[in-house]
Amino acid sequence: MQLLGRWYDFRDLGNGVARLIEALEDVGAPDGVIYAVTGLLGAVAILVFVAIAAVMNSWIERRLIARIQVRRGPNRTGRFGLLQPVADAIKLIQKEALQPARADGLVFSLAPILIFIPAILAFAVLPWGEQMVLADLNVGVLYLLALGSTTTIIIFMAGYASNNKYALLGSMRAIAMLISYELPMVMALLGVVTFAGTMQMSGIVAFQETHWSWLIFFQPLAFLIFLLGSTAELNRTPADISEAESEIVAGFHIEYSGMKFGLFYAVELINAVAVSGVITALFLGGWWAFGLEQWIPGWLIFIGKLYGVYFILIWFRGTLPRFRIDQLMAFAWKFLLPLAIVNVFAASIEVLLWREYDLSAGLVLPIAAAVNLALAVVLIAGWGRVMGAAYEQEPRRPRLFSEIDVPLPGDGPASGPAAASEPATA
Amino acid sequence: MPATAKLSGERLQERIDAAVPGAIEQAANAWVCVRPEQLVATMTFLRDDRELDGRYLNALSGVDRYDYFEIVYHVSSLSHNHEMTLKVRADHDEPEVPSVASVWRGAHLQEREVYDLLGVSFAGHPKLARIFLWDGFPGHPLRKDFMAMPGGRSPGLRAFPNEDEETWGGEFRGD
Amino acid sequence: MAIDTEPLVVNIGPQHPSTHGVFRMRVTLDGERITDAEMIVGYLHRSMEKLAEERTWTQNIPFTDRMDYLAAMTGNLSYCIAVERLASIEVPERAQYLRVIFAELQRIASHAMANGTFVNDCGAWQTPLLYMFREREKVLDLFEMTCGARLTLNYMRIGGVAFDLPDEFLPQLRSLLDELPDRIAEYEQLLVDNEILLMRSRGIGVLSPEMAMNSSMSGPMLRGSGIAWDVRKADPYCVYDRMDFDIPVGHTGDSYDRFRVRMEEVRQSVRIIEQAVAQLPPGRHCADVPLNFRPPEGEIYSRIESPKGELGFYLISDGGPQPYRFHVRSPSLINLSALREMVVGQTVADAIVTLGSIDLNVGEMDR
Amino acid sequence: MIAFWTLAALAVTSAAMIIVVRNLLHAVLFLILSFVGIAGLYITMSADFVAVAQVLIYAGAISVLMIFAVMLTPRSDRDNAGNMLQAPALVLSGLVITAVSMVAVETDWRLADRVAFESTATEIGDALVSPFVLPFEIASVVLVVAMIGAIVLVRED
Repeated sequence: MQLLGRWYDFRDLGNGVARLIEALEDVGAPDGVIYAVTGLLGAVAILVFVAIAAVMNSWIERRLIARIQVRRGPNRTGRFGLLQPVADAIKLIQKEALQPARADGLVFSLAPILIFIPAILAFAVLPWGEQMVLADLNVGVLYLLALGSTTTIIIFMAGYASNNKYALLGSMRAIAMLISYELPMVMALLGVVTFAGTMQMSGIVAFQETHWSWLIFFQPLAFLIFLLGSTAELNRTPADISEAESEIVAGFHIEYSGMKFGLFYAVELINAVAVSGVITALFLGGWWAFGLEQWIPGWLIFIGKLYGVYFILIWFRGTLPRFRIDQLMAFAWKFLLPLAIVNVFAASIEVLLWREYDLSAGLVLPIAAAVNLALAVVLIAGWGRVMGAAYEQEPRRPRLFSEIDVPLPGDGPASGPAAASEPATA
Repeated sequence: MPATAKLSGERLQERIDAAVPGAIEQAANAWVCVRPEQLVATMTFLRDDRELDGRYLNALSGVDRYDYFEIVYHVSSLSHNHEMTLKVRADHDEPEVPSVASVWRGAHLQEREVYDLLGVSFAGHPKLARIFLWDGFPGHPLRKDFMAMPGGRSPGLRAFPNEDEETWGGEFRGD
Repeated sequence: MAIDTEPLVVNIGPQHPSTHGVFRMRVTLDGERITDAEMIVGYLHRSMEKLAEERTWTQNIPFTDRMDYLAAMTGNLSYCIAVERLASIEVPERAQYLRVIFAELQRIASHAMANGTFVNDCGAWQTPLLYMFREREKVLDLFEMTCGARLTLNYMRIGGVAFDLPDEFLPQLRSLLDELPDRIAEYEQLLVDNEILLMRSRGIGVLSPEMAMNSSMSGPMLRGSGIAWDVRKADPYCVYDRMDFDIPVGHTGDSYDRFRVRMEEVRQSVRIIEQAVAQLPPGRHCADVPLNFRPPEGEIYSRIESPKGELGFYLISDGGPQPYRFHVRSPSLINLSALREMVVGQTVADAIVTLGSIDLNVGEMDR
Repeated sequence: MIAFWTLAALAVTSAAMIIVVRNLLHAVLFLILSFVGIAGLYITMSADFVAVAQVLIYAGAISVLMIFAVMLTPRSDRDNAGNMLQAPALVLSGLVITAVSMVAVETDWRLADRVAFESTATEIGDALVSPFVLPFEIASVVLVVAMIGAIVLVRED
């Protein structure tokens, strides 16, 4: 495999761009042109991927959920129903874009457009391959969090402008949820950043490559917290309370129809991909996979892992019921946040010991991984027991009576244990 | 296995008369008719009495009897597994009976239903409004004169088509 | 220092994914908490009680299909039993057994629907509903095989049932009965200890036994509140007195208890069907009842245990070809009596769960 | 340079719109736009950490707080109606403008002659815990006190 470093080395498309920059420099193009050309090239590549992902993911998600739900899913348009997203898009474009009479017109129309911006911007810092980062920001992790928080404002815009009570409820829920989930997620990522010693996405991947391990092994608790927090940020079950179809119908986008709704729907899918990508890069080694990237292009590994995480999100959606809003808040504040803080402390101490005493990574990291795993198990189990609800103790299985038995008032509680036969199975 | 016993009207009258004298207007074999003035007192007694134990109101139905309206209460005791039928009559022109929603929460919606469909108003009901039909619907559909036709006739058939005495009971559905 | 907020009046329904039809609940909210709730029904009112007064006793059977369209069999059954009691018609033994089999099959289908939608209301995105539909579908296949219809069955007749069983019915029923206990066990494994489901439904929509009885609750609502009452045991109709089965009773009267009671009732229904199939006698499936049949003058209140609760018919005959009065005691409507007490103080999400656990059917509620 | 003028125009215009629009929620949205514009200005100064923190904290968190505040006010008060505070506000803003412009005019602005920081985040981190550790800790304590105070104020009992 002596492809490395050639422009046609498909294992790392960044090489081609590097060659292009060299060629441009040889021609004597000014810096601005080189910057613009490479930037545009990367942006177009990402947009193409995002567009394809947004279209295909609706098919993937529907098919997978259908499998989970003992159905078949879309299978009529095209082979395996692959053209279903196209048909959906055509239908949505054709539909009339209704606008409620007393909606806040401009804000109402702007929201579905604006919501695209943070969704797509998030892709800029994802490390697709060794040299394939469009904007390798020093503060990549923080940048992602900042984008996540702006999405909520746009959701609020949509909900408020619709002039609909369900939409308003949904958007207020979204905001309340953001405030709650931002903190544990930041704390969880702080642990990762402490370990990696950088906030640069490519730096974090490089750290995992150098130490021959994924960060999920060092930070299992942070991974779980971030995964659960991202379901809240993505409005997916079990935390889809801002859409909550069975309660507030569709939440903030209840009044949107036609392609405006289509945009929200597409953004939902894109966001899921973006978050999966972030989890992949931060916890699962990004494009690096224990040497496998020597044979398989790094970006394919990345996309593979990304869809692995995405599958977990779909699986959540297919199986879990929804939290109530106060339960979701309590979960964030009383469960995730303390755990995240403890996790940051543990990570800091480990890193401090490592750096201060200049211990060898081969010694520290396995111990840290073991300690953190034990910590995660103990904390989750212990804290779960402390915070566990009272109903845990209550009997769940109905009592079985062979005869009717209704006592008169004052004759004691219905049914002594003698009358009730014990259930046959546990 | 015991089926639900039906308390006879005489037995009910005996029991109720002892507690609420003069409440019973008429006692038949299967039911008693209560005077409207003492309806709530009777029903409260019925509910709280340990022997009758009418804590469960099965159904509350209204019937248009042309001359008067009849509200029928099917009350039962889940503990003793018996059933009682009580009736109260209301005047046809200005039908009003006391509400028993204070005695049984379950009467609330059923009284609204009777009010809506028969036009019997229940004095003391916490929220007497139409339930199925919209406000301003003309008339009360379950009244027998709701679809009155010229000549005092009402729709529907009074006898089967081509029916005569010979075929009555003679034409069977075979299997 | 309490913050004064504007009360928000929200209409849940009539067009809402979780109102199971066109039920409408107008709730007043303080933030997410419900301070007042009012139910508005009647969107599906077809005035069946009036229509029934214009049709003969036999012609009224299809109306009972269209009341609780998710449990048409029990609607048929209740009406036919009422008329038979009114006219003292003797029903052949085989018909009695067939009625028990079909009523219990209908209970399985209806409870599958109820539990599926309940978990759906808890936010599990369609998955349990579709699993439960799989079982319901098999029951409906059996119905279709027997009477040609799947939803509005019109199978019961005054004096028996319309058709005898087709030959392939019993083997298919056998296979369904064999797999159902496994399926129920599977669902229980998936759902009953699910932490989120417990959080969502434990302590939600609590109905005390006194309140349940005072509000004329029936069926799983009453049993979920801890009252061991079942019309099949208390006032046996058909051949239920020959069946051995248990009444599942809940502990606290919350939504979760009602869910579990329904789950357990499916298991008991399987038991009943097993016994009924084993005891099924040969013979005629319908008594000879003339088409131009007139019950004697009189009145009757007759009830059965439908999947939703006590489905009663109060029939008055004036000796004519059609009922003088045809009143339905519909459990779906009366089970809502305590709705306000159950939802006030909860959040919107809880109200939806509570509503889901009541298992109302608008067709039966509005008639 | 183009970026600077565009972003400056964006920030200033949206800041002006905050004052102009009647709908308080629109004002909040313009405020967010202004914050984003300022964040863009930070980027032109190579202060990427500050820029991202600006978006995260101001555009993300502070504005959410404001939205909550606006949504919790009764609807009738939810516009920029004129009130008796106009005159003092005018005086105050006049003073602020004077002060800021004086600083701007008087200061001897020099162009930074060194290149951008390699990684501003580490520099800021180091600065916060070594030379500025006392102000940093004091700020944290003040914030905690404010938080506890707020909780005590809104407690029901």
